[in-house]
Amino acid sequence: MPQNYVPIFIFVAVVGVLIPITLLAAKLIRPENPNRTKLMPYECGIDPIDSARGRYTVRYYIIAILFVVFDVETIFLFPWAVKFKALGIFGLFEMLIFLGILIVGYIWIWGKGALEWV
Amino acid sequence: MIAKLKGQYGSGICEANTYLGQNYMVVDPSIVSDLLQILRNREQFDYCVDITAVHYPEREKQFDVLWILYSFSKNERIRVKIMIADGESVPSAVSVWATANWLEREVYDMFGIRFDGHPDLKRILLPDGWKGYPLRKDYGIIQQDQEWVKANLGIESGQ
Amino acid sequence: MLDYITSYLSSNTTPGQAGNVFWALVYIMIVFGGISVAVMAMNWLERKALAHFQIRLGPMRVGPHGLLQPIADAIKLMTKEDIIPAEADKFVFWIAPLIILCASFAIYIVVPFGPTHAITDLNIGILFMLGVSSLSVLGVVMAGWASNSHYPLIGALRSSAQMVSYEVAMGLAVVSAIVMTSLHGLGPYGVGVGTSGTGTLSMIGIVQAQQEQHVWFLFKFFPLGFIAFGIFAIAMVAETNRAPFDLPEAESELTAGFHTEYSGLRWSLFMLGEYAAMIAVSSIAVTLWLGGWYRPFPNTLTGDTWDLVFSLFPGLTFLALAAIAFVGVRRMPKHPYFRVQTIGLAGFGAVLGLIGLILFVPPVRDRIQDIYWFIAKVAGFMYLYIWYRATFPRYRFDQLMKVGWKVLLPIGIGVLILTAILGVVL
Amino acid sequence: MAPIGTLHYLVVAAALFILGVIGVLTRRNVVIILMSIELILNAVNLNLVAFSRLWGLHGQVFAIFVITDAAAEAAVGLGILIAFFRNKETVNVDEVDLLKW
Amino acid sequence: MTDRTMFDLKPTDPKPADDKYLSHLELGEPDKTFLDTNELVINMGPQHPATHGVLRVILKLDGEKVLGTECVIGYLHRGVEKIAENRTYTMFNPYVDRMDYVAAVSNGLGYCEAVEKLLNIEAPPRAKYIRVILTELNRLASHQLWLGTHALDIGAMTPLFYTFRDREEILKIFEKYCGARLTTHAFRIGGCQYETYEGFERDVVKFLDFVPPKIDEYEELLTTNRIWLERTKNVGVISRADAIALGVTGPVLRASGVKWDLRKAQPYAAYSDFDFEVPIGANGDTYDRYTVRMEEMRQSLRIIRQAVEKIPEGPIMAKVPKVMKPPVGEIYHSIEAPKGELGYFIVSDGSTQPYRVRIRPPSFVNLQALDIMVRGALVADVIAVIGTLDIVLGEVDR
Amino acid sequence: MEQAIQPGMQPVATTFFFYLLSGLTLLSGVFVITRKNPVHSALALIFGLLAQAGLYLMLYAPFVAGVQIILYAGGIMVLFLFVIMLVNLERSQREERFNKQWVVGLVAAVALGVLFVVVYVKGKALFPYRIAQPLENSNTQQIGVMLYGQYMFAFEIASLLLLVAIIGAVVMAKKRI
Repeated sequence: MPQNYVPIFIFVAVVGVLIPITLLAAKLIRPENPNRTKLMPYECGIDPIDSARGRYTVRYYIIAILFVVFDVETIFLFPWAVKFKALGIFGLFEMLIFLGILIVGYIWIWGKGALEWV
Repeated sequence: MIAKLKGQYGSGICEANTYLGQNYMVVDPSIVSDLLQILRNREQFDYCVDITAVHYPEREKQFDVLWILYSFSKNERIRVKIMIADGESVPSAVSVWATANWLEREVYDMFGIRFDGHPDLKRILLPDGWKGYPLRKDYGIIQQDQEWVKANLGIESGQ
Repeated sequence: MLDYITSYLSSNTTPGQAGNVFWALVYIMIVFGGISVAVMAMNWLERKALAHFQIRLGPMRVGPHGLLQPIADAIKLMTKEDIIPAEADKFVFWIAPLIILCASFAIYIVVPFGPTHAITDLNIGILFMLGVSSLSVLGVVMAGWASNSHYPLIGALRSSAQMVSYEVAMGLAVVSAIVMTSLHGLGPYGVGVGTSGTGTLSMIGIVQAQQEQHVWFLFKFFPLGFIAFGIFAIAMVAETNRAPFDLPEAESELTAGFHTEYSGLRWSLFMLGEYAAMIAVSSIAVTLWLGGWYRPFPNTLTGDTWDLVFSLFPGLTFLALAAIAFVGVRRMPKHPYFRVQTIGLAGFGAVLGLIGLILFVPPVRDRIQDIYWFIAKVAGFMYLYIWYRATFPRYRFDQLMKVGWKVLLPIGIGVLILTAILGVVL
Repeated sequence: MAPIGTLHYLVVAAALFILGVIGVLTRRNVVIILMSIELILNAVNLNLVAFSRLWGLHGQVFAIFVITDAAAEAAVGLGILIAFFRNKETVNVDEVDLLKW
Repeated sequence: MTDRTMFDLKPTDPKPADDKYLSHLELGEPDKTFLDTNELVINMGPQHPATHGVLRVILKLDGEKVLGTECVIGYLHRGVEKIAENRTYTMFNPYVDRMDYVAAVSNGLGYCEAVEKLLNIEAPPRAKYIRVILTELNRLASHQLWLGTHALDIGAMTPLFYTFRDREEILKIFEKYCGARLTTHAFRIGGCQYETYEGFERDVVKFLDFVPPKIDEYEELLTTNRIWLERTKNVGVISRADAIALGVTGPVLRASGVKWDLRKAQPYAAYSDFDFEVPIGANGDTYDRYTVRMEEMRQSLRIIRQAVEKIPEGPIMAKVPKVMKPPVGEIYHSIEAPKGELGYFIVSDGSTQPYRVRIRPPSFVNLQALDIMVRGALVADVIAVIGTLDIVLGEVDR
Repeated sequence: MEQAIQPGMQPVATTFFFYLLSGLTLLSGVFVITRKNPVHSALALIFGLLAQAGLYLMLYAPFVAGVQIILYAGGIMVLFLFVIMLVNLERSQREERFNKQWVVGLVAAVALGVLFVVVYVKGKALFPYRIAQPLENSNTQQIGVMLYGQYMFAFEIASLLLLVAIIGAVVMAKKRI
């Protein structure tokens, strides 16, 4: 393993030690006397009627999909960006075709209205 | 205008007068639905200022129900008043003026007067399930619905 | 062992590159402590600055000019009862703030405070930073889901949708900067002649590329670099959920968004994470576009005189702060009640002045240069954050999405393509 | 202890692959089945990257393609899941027994 | 925005209201079925930072989009109308201050004038001028408070502190005049209880010079701010016909393009003596309501300046009987409160206590327009619209 | 160990980290397939993915590790979490976790495992221990060259795949809009 990455693991170890200590320390000094009202979810002072989970609009999901797709696109651009001088015009065109295909998709979803919120 | 209305409804309009510079007319409950429509559409009383009621327990027809109307084009106000007995209902004006919705609910809430044709007649200021109509004269000023208070707030009523 | 420790001091690489575990640990601890202190200071400064924007005084009671307020807050939050709603998913509820906290602190692994003052220098530094910062989305979603309450859920969905949307624009802006790193040389636009043609993802490499090209990437291919920087600057505000993009925690709509149900220490972890992330993304912006740790005009204003002038800045800054503190001391009400506070402020000023004086000592002066300029640039961003908060109303969610997807994304792609074409042609 | 070689990684990858297969074959919840597929793909990636140490970077490039593929698969698969859930109010694979709805 | 033609007398469309609203009425189902639907239903309020008190709005949402709302009010109901029936006319006077507690002076003015009308007496001119000055100052204070909280709702934090700073000057004048800042109880039936204090005019003039640059300052922060424009333009639109059908009044009505202000239409107190304009809007959106109120602040300043310049000498109380027993009869009197038409309908049975006092609160009626304004909008717009309606729950619930 | 050992990074540490990370990977895999609550599964999967990124780092594949963190942990898992939030899972949580054919599935998986073991035992000798090390420092650059050279066709196809993914998902999910 290259040594450059060692600090990441040290970081993980430090976090793994520090956070439990903090949480434990806080647990020792804070009061603990829950009651029913305290443990109720916040609903602006009204008793909640139903579970809050699972009734949300699909638009959020479309946003997430678009994000993933464009994220993949960005990832593919990184190797090109560090070497694009060597890849030259040919690499540029490759990249442009790659982007172009995705831009077509982007324009399509724009026209389809998936980017509109309402 | 009054003359025209009188010509149309005859004795339906019991009284049309001015007191302290303010016009009012007392009409028969049976024609009030029509009359309000006409006032709105023909006479351009397009703004319903208020709907309210007054309770006279010693009268046979216990309630006055009032519509206070205003016309933007004439810059004029008029009060339409009907008298009804306890338990009688009044035609709703929601289809004439949308604003009547909450105003009628408040009258219902405070006096217990029902409005026929109201889309959602329920209590507005007092909580659902409250007993009694506070603005009636037989409702004491410190009176509370003790059962409701106990059931919903978990405290003894403050009396 | 001692050798192992001291040998690093004479090397000129980061502890990670030197493979020095001990110093890596020391650096990590310093960065952890430093960031925690910075977050506390930021907290105080934000409240103070915001207050002065709004013609009020801000914290004044705890310590002179409220200087001890963050400590008081920390103690308060530690001793507050920790409430986990009965309906909540305990484990996920417990782990969500930790994910956010770790994600925002992990970014600092690659932040170069100076050519050697970084925990490590990864050859995928910027990729690592993007990846780690994208992990905080998971924390947000989980916090909202675990609370099992309407407001946190809506806040979480909003927040995550917002964060992922702006991450795309952010990524494109970053790619533009990476493209610029490939353009070494001293031609007309700082490119062309003597090109090595290889870019880098390493954070230190990016800063050095700016030094080699004699230009901050902010001004590279003006206005392309500037636009890319603008995209990044907007995206980073949105990424950290700060005004005017603070919808997830829009207190007037969602009361507190995804952390509505959190209290006490757990809530403070969110705050710590948020502020740490603010500082982190600002550091990234400084690294990518503002020449990182380099002082202004390192290539034009050269020579010993200029070096000396610029090296005096850190000390002067602290002396100025000390002077402000002493002015504050003079303006303190002359009343026995305020005696302790006056002495405290004077002591604080004295400490600042002392630090300032120490910073004038030549060896310290030279060592501290990089860190000073880096922090000064980051502080500028921090001030911008506060300024935005004082000035702007809040975007609405659909407008936010519109800005992200329909404005920043096309502009980002356009800038990238133009930069690439320019880079290939020149 | 033996130094860690490619073989060690392959063993881990194989175990991960089997875990994924078990998940796909035994769970009812479609979301978890999709996650198990991700496990399988990860096992493949681990293999590819481990092999890349032997025969150059091809394996890493392939791993990137596999991740791309996983993204596309997750996007479409979960899209189908949502459409399905909206019609049938269930995410159980046992109940996906119609070819159209 | 404003033109000088006094009145907009075009008759309104005879159709009762927009179809949009009527369709809503068909939708208005009772609470139970409302919750049974598969959409997301959340409560906004009563314990919510942006509902301006204890208003509860049940929102039916599809994601971020509002499908419908239902207001639940009454959390602050104190039975003011019932109290009135058990107090003498004089004793009830302080109670009206507690309704719209940010514009207590206006409440008092309306009540006093209504009872004066019923008693058939008239306040002396000096008293009327003092009333106008104080009422307009109060309108300014109310609008400033509205602006601060409205901007805060939309996320601009700073205007709140600016407006509160400047409102403080008004409250100081009130305090010097009558000893109270919020619930002033400044007027008596028949005039004003207090003569103006020494230097009252000077204070007011000083204030008049002080505040216009401050109003410019608020506008500088907001009016041309891109985000502010995006958040307010075409948000919470209410058409002219809808506005009239829903009986909304005040700036909300005027922003929809109806040039109607009771101070002009049926002048009370001394308003007929002053020259001022009634600003109107064109689109009836949140931005128009904002500009209308901003302009109203400036017009108020104009009125106050004229009033201070022309204030006559003379007594401040009319001859009022020790024991007030108005003749049997009923009266409806309304004034233009900062929020809209504030009406008092008083029935006298000849005794010392009113037989019935009905208060027509502007906020109550305006709040009813919330639903139509936010249908199809986003959650954030609900906040903006609640803010722009300028409701005070003390008045809504009475 | 393939490379000359550099100061600070002992082979012991490599071994330790390998067993730690692969243990985490497998453990999280077990949690993924056994948890009742999909969110817990997702959480386990995230930890597994991060541990695996660590393994990639150990395999001198930093770019793949970065992609793993950004795309898998930060992208695809967000997608999973969104879906879990969008579909009401309360019912499925109360129900049986495994399907009716779980025995068959398990047997098949075990058979596969046996197959792997056989391959392992037979093919163990095939893998050399010392091999040429790809240059870790320019890993991304090398990947760039390959991706835009040798694998350009696959690369362009990938963009088509992504296009199809967008279109498919939007069409699928937008039915209602």
